[in-house]
Amino acid sequence: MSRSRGRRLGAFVFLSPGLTYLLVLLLVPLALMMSYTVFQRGRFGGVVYEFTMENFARLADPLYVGVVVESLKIAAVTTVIALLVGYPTAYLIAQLPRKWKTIALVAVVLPFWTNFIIRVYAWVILLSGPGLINSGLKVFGLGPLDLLYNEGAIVAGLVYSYLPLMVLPLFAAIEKLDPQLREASANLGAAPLTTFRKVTLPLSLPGVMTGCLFVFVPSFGNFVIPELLGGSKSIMVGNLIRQQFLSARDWPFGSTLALAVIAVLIVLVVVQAWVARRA
Amino acid sequence: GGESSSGSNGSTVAAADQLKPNADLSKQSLQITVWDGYTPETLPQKVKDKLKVKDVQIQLHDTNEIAMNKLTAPGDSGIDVAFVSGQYAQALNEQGLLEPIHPELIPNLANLYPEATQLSYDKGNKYSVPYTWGTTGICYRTDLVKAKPTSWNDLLKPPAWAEKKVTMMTTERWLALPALKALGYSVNTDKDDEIAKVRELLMAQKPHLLTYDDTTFGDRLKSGEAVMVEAWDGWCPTTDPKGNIAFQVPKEGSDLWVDTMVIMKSSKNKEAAHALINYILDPSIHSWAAENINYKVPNKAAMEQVKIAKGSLLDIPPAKLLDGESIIDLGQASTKYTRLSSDVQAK
Amino acid sequence: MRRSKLLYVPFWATYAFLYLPIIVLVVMSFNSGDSAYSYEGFSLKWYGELAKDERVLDGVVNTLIVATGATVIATVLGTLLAVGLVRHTKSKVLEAVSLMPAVLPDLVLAIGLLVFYGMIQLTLGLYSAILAHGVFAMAFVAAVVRTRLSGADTSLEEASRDLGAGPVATFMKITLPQLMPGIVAGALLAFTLSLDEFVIAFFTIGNSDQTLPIVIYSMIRFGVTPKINALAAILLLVSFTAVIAGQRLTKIGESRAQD
Amino acid sequence: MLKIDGVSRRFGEVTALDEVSLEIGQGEFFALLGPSGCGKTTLLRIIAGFETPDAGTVTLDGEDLLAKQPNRRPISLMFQSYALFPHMTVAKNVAYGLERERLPRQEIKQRVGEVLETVGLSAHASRKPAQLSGGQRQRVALARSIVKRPRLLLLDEPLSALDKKVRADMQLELKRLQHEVGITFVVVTHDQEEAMSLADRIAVFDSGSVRQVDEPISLYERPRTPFVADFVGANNLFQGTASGLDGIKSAEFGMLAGTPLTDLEPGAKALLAVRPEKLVLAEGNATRGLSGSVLDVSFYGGVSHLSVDVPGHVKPVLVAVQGASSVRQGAKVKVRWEAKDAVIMAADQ
Amino acid sequence: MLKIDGVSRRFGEVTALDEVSLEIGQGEFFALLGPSGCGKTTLLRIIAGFETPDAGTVTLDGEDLLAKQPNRRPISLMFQSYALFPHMTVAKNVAYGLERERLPRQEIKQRVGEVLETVGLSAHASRKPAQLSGGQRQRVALARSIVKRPRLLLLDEPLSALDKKVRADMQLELKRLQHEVGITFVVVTHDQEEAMSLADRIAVFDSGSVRQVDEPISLYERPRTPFVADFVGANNLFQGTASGLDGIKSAEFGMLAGTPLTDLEPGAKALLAVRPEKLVLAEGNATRGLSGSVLDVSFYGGVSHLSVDVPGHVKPVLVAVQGASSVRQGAKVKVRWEAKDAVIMAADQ
Ligand SMILES: Nc1ncnc2c1ncn2[C@@H]1O[C@H](COP(=O)(O)OP(=O)(O)OP(=O)(O)O)[C@@H](O)[C@H]1O
Ligand SMILES: Nc1ncnc2c1ncn2[C@@H]1O[C@H](COP(=O)(O)OP(=O)(O)OP(=O)(O)O)[C@@H](O)[C@H]1O
Ligand SMILES: NCCCCNCCCN
Ligand SMILES: [Mg+2]
Ligand SMILES: [Mg+2]
Repeated sequence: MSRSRGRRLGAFVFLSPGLTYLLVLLLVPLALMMSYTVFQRGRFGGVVYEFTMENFARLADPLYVGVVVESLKIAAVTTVIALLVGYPTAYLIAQLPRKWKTIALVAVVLPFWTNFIIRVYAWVILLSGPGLINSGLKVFGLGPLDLLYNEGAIVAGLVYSYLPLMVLPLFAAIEKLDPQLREASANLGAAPLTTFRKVTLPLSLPGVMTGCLFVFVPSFGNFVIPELLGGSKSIMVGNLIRQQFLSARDWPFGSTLALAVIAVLIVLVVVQAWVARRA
Repeated sequence: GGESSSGSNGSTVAAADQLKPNADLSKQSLQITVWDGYTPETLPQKVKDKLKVKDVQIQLHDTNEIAMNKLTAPGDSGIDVAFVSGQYAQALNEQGLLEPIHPELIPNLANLYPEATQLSYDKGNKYSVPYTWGTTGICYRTDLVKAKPTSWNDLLKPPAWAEKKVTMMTTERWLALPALKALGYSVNTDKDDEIAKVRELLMAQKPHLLTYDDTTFGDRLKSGEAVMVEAWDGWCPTTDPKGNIAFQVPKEGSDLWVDTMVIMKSSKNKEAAHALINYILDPSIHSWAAENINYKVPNKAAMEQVKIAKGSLLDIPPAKLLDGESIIDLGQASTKYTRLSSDVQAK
Repeated sequence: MRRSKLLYVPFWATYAFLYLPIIVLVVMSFNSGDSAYSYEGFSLKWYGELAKDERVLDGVVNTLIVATGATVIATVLGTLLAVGLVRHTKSKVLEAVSLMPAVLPDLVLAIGLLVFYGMIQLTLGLYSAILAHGVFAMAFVAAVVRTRLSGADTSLEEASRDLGAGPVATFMKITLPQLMPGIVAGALLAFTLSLDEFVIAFFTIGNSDQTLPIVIYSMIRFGVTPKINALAAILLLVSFTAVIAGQRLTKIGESRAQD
Repeated sequence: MLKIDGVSRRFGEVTALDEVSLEIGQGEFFALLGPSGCGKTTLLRIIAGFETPDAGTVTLDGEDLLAKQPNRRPISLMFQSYALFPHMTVAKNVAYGLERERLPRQEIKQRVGEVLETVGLSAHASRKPAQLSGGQRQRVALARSIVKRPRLLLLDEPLSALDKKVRADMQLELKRLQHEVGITFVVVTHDQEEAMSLADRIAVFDSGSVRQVDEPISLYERPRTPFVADFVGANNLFQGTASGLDGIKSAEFGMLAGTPLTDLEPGAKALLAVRPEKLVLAEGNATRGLSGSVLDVSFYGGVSHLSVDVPGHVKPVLVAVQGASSVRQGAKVKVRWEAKDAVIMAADQ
Repeated sequence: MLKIDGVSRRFGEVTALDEVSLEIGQGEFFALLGPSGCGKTTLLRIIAGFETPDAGTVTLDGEDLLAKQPNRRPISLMFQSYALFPHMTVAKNVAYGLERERLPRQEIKQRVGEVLETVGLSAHASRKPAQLSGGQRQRVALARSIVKRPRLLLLDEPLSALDKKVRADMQLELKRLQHEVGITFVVVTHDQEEAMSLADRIAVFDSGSVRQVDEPISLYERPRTPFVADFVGANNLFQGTASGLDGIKSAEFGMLAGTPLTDLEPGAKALLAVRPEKLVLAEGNATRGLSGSVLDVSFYGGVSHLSVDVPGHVKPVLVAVQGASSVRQGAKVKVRWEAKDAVIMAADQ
């Protein structure tokens, strides 16, 4: 029937441009990379096209498993903090009058139009031994505190770097909520926090999920911040992959690690989709 | 090292005759990849004027490693001349990616110190030409150390006054270097038991470190955040006006690092590439690095033009430098060092 | 309904958190010393240094071209993709593919594209980097727009169809405006991410083209100098001005449209 | 003109429409009446093209409607929930359909101005829907669908949020559109007076099925089923068994006078329905009629409704009298009616 | 109990409420009546706490309401647009308010079950709002606000989407809540019969101001202003000048009989209002009354409305008669009324 023909045409028009693009520029390159997982590193780098499953066996190395677990932990903590900080912000931006809305939104990303590495260094300046915060504390005869080169600093840096990735999807989700629903909730006796928990949050859950994914994924794979703010004293999965590609020039094992990361993330995405659908 | 030179000999012979000394350079243009600030900013213009090549483009890379991935990927990277450290030049050559150097096209090779033709990763400069060289040691604050560091162990087992005021380099081979030397091993060892010992030392050191760092240790010394760091000689800010920073090569010995120039086999502008290297080896050009960025250059004629202060970093004679052991690519065994650094740095 | 004043605390705290490091880096750009680390005194010399550096200017231009190109591609294709995924398919596989670039380690995508471009013997240039950035940027736009779309009321689109608008007119006049906050948020994200991206750009851009991050990363081998801070400060100033000017212009446009 | 044939639509367990067949003529004003949730909106949405029926066909002038995209059907639907475009002003909302027809700007402007005048919203032309009251929104929705002057107008409770005055004006306007422009109307309304006074014919729905299609007066005076008798207007229903042409036999009251609309087997279960306004109230000591006592008197502006408790009858009997009633609560009365004023039908099984 | 004093609210140019003052007693059933857009919803939203008035005070039992957060007010508001929680089932929506009071689960379950039974949605308890028809949604909204049994219940057009039967049931339920539970009601409705039959008192609004507050019968029979006379029910209005206690002097018809409700200067502009059902229709050759001809007869289920063209009077005169009328269109008739059935008031300036 024509309705379903129309629907198929719609599916074609909407889906094919993006999917074609992704097929060519994502799936093909990715397939190339993934084909390396069954080959060997050349003696001096490069790839020797001899089949092996050894790369997968190497994944079981407790060193790598440990780093993955640690990375999951750090990424999770980062995500939770970014959510706690980002939600009220996104919420308030969504309530602002229209002309302020755009300004507030752009103001969230504007610091990020400088440069990642410079921003991270700014944190070094803030947190380091002779840095700004410790200088401030010194005036009051306190400190110095060991603020830098620990996991706390990594988390702070990650939250800072990826906060916009939390705020923007949250904004998009919260902005569409009908304010009357909050009014109805208040009217039925719900305190603001209850209204939030029972109405606003569940209805903005898709945004929460997207934001969490956006923060979790790059945090999990980050390598610059563990180096600069963590002092390379605890590294994350991103560092591992980077070391394999850059230091070891071991594309096969680097690709295998990447495949493992993708697998972990896909599991998380599936769980997220499942939770979102239940909500 | 023996194996690697046989590999390079093979490729040297293969392509020896194809270049024309009188090729028309105005039909060639050059793509160079180099670290930022490592060559004079005016170089492209000067090369264009002097060699009459069509165009010169500089691409910047931030580390050897990232440049390597671009240079080793399948297909033509489009790069004609690359600046990479010695062992990376070796690895590129082992993969058959480098054009053998045609000495006849680089008369200025004669300017090099004789020592500079005896570098273990490439004896006889068959595929690489050294640009700068130096060593690794301890850079420290003369006013903040209680005792002048003389041994790698001063860094590896920091005394109480240096607690959390010490940094080590993070790049794997240099991460291992102090421990290897302190234990009396070769920097190029591939023995598992030796690497295990190194791991132990580094693990024990980790809690006492401020951080791993191979870019900003100079700043840390200046600000007093660190008092003693592992450093490449050229990056130790001994020229700081306050004059309280010094460099020491520990008594156990160290390495000899060399940053080199190589020509890619895929280059379509090989005559121009040779002409470029020849031009850089001109003393008036090559001395720029020593005069401006405090790097020793392996160019006798160039160094003779430079005013060298007694006891300064530039004041290390080539013979002394060659006491240092050149780091070479270990082939399959080099991944052991990658794992070592992952292991040490993981929580 | 009156909003709790308490909510403003995390709101302003967030902005303080976002801008504190920015203030620091602007202050350090006026450092007379050569360290971005310890302030030694006021000087404008780094701005002078910056002005002399052509590579930086080229880098800024290239970065803007790449980010704009990638954002345009990502916004158009990502929005279509989001609508397609929500309205026209139930396929979980397609959904996963659309998210894939966001979860892919950048080095893997970068090297994969480098190898792929090599295979098809594509000469690298700005456009190859734009195409590459389009990949991950699209994933972000699609995800944000999908967020916006999920659970959205379809009766507006029905009303539009009913009033005689075809699918295209309905999409342009009704669906798009409804999605606009999501599209704007997604485009902002895409632009911001592309602006700052280093690894993928490094591997997929032509040798003679460099984006600002490539220039900056190569410069910081010796650590950040105030020169880079000066650059950041100028970038900020320009962005702020552009945003405020843009805001003024749209306001004027709107008030015109009202008449 | 519009022919609906055997249309069914199920939502999971719920059967919203169950083999509905209707024929609506050119220029007719057709009303759908039925309890909440009986499938009226679903039927309109199928005609407009936003639901696909599970079975059945819909044709417009013999042409298969279901094969057409919604935007190609010469039909306007006014949504029960309005579905106003929140990002457009009132004027833009109303102009939307005309702009799709690529009419000249000037004409659009003029027609929008006229229809806004008609619905009394000229002053609100440049407001956004969020800045309007409920009734104002409903009028925008109405204006938006009538301004197109489609061949077929489907209105889903178009006037439910309007006060009596505005509603009367709107009703006049709809009638005008029907007569002057010749538009065919299908209107859902729960307001029976509205249906009665506007519609040429009314279909009464229940639980997804059509129960009766008739002209207003026939529907009111000659309901065919107990459901219709009970649903349309107020009615007093008495149970009994069929007994010839002039009444039913009731267990409690003996013979009750009435007129059967269909043939009934004598002795079959039957129902007698009589309208409150057909009842005559007499003094308690009158000779004829059912005896009872007045339970309650309420005044509905213009008419008074009395409920009379008649012993033996379950529900109180409703009586309507013109003006304020002089009978007081508690009074003993007799209630009676003429055989021609009561209808007799088969009881539901 | 509820005291509203001098409350005003402006939206930009629009004055939605203009110094409104009202007092509503404990347990009273108070209705707000007024044309679309006159400020009814705005007033309810102020009482519930979702708008802040620009001026004026609102107190509940002497306590300042405006100072309280909406969730601390013992008030339930049923929103005109329902505002159902889309992510919750019907049962969850209804239970929401009770859960906020931390009632025991068992009690919540029971009360939700009861109220769903009352509104006839027991079978729909586990559906989401999107799966309901318009009228079903409205009933969920109603159930959600009445289940809390608040001290004050604000209902914004609570029954507008319901058919007559369900509406009657709901009206009974509201009355029961008023009497048995003692809840105070403020109900917005555009259905005058509903207001008349349910309310203890009615406030008539126009353009943000209260025009008259009165009991239903007084309001109907003794409107104080032309607006109220015209707005509440149908009315026939005649212009003239005040002239003593028994009528007005009309330019066209001479003396017209009527009763002034207030003192009027003789000769002042006055208006006489008489209800359609108070009019008596006589043969065209009768001695008394205004002569005219029947323009149109329409049957509104139970009552017939006739419009009679009376030369000299601008609008046709409306006459209501019980049952189907025997008078035909075009017939010559006389229209008259008793002095006691017509009210006289000052004309608007
Ligand atoms: N947010 C707003 N901005 C501007 N004007 C508004 C806004 N909300 C309401 N109004 C205007 O205020 C007036 C009163 O609105 P309100 O909703 O109180 O009317 P109402 O009496 O409830 O009408 P209805 O019976 O149509 O629902 C209307 O003219 C309306 O257009
Ligand atoms: N999407 C849906 N999923 C499940 N049931 C639905 C859905 N839409 C409608 N229904 C059910 O179908 C029946 C018919 O709904 P419809 O909206 O047609 O009723 P209606 O006659 O318009 O009622 P109202 O007068 O209350 O608007 C109702 O019982 C309703 O609950
Ligand atoms: N730019 C000078 C580099 C000196 C040291 N070279 C070794 C680099 C190791 N990453
Ligand atoms: Mg409906
Ligand atoms: Mg209202």
